[in-house]
Amino acid sequence: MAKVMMKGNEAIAKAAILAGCRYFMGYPITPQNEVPEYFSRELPLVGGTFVQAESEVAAINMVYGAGASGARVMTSSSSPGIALKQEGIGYCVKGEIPCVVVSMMRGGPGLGTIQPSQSDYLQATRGGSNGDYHIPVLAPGSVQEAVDFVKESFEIAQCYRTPVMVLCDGLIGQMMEPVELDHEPTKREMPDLSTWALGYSPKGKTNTVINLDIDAPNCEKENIRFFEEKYPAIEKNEVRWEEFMMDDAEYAFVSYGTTSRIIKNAVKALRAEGMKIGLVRPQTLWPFPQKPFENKNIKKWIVGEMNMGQMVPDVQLACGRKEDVLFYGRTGGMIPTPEEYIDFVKKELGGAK
Amino acid sequence: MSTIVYQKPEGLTDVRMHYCPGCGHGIVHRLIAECISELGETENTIICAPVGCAVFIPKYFTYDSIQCAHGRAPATATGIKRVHPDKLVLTYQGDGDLASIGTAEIIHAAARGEKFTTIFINNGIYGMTGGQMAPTTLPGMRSTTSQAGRDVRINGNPIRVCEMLATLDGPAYIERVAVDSPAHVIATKKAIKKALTMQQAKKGFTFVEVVSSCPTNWGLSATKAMEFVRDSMIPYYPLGVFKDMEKEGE
Amino acid sequence: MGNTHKISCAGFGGQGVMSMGQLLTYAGMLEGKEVTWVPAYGPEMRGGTANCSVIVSDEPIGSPIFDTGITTAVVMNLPSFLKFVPKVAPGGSIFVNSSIIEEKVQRDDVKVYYIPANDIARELGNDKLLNIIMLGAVVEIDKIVESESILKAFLKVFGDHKAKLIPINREALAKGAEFAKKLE
Amino acid sequence: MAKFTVTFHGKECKGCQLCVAACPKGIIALQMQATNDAGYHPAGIAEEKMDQCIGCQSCVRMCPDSIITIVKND
Repeated sequence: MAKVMMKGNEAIAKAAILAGCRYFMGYPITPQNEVPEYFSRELPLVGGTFVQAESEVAAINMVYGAGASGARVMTSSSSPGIALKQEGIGYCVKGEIPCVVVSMMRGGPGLGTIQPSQSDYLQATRGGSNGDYHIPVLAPGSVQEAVDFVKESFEIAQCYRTPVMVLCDGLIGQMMEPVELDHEPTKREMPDLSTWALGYSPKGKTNTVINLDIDAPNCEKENIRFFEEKYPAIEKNEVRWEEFMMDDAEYAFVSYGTTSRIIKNAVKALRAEGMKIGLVRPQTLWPFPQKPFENKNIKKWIVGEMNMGQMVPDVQLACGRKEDVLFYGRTGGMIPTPEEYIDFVKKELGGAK
Repeated sequence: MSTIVYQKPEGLTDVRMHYCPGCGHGIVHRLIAECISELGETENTIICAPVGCAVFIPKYFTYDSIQCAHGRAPATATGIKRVHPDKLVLTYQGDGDLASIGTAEIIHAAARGEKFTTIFINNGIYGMTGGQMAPTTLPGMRSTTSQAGRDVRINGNPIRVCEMLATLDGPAYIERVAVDSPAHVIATKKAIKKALTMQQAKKGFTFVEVVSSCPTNWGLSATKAMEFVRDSMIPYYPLGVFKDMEKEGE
Repeated sequence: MGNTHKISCAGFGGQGVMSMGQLLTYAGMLEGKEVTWVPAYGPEMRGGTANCSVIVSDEPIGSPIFDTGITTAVVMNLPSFLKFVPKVAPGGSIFVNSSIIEEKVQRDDVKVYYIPANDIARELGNDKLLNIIMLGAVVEIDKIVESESILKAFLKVFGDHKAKLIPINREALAKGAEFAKKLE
Repeated sequence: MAKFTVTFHGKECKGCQLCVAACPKGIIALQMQATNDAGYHPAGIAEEKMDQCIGCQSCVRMCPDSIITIVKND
């Protein structure tokens, strides 16, 4: 397929339809409005259904119902809206309902601002819902990757029967880039719908989606099953990251999404001045990649995000050296420039060594 | 020779319901099962359970079922019915679930004319959490959060859901019934069957409010509680059909 | 860093600055170049300046946004002029819509082209062509893409049903180019 | 033989007496001599009163636990 120019939000919606998504329920919020707009226009053309819900809360609970009915279903929102969806995401986790949630981050807290941000790293990876759980979180760094990751997300969601979040900063949604839409997601084993989905139970059998385990021992047993079986499998099979100019690196940035692109410019500029520096770019934020942080040649890790350092503890844990992790970021909808990172590195590390 | 005049309907499991003695939930559960059985939909039904006493619905019915977040059953049922337009889809909700935390969901599902059926149990109190004031608690009625009786100057007034939903164009059928007497139980069954039949015909949103009792949290015996339904609840929540698209069409 | 064009198109709503950026981006893609297009979005889009940032490059693009270091600035109204002129890199080009901007650029380290786009558009009989006229000047001077690629991109951005508008757009591109050439 | 046989599955009965109140003939009563596993005295109709049953089904309509079966003896 030839490349086409698409705005990130529209590319995400298109990728979802190509991945078999036929149901979308959402609520307007900037900067993701082109996602529901695209679905409202295109889903009916492929026999799908778009519902503009009365709230984000209702939207995620419609997703809960459609996902429980075995459909490929998606919702999208931005930061305050994702906060509202957290309850429903927790229900999808407990009920083991596959669905894809796109989070197009803007500055917070509260109503915050509508400009791009990454200040929902913790909301996504630590969960804003209650209870012990994880959901896979994919963080694309380009419109192309947003397309590819949305397609993968539907496979991951169905395979492990879990909500999957595609976490983007608002810029990914707003920018246009050339994309190829023919990415074939990795085929994964899917549990048969007859074993769990509403409306698919074989005659004489009943499929139920249970959320309340009044029996505490059983509730614990289920939690342990998630943590002993489901989550280790996801950690093993689904973790992704990119290493950029890391072969001989002595210093490394750690960054994802748009910030990682900005930092790539800084890496190239610093390399041109002779500094051996690279970038580790986690593509999944949960599971967080551990392997690249086993690199003992790295003297300092420099975390770069559009927030106040939400990923720092993950990097500290992964590299095991709290004192060697530095942070520079902008917040509240401000986008850092490559120059800011170059200056930060020169100030903190003295430039080329 | 002998013929069975009445026995427990198919659609209900053999699991003993956890409801308190004399609770109306059991009566309404049975009526739902009877109607669905008579309509030949036992193998074709999906029921959405609320948060509240009826949360264990999946144990009591043989239908596919899902436990919904508090108040969100109409949203979840929307998702299900959109995927399975030919299945019979029901939500079963109490007054805290439907008329308090889930007000937005029920109004908008009704306004969209979602083609499922909601059975709304109005007993004027939060049962499962132990007798707190509900949006439908009557003025002057005591609860654990209105211990001197509901004072409308402080707690506001109760909500009459049927009347409110009847202002919308989306619903195809809205009726309020009660289960305080055998005659009213017969009427309740008729209303549920009518709603489900209209769902089968894909007419639109169908809604049956059942005025029921909560003997335990009302502090009354089961029979006295039914008298309270008759003497106090029904005068405030008048029974009747509030919307019938088939009648309007005539 | 190879051949990388960092282009800012700015003006107010209705001047076609967003689509000007998209046409450049699409044309770049059709020529096999790396491209990105980022709008300034939000309240700024309603009143005040609207602008978009375009990169057309021979190598993979890292940051799709840039605050300074602009190689080509197209400014269509006074607020954009005031905002973007200081951000242009030394040696860069500034295309000023002189029909409505009376100010002159007070820098001697940049190339400046004053194009009376509204006037030329009026001569062509279609006020909407002013962004295409500016684009004609831009590609003539800065050689970001071929002007034929812009016309191919035109169909991609606006749809094949707009094919009847190709001749007039071709003319507008040529007029812009011609005017800019005279200024060199 | 009585015209109807009404069977109460006493094991499941919660003794709420809605059937007692509903019976137009007043023939249903809690069986005070019996106690089921849940601690309730189950409802029932004494054998000698069964022939008074008119098969009106009021009891089954009010029973929240679906424990009553009615058979018509022809």
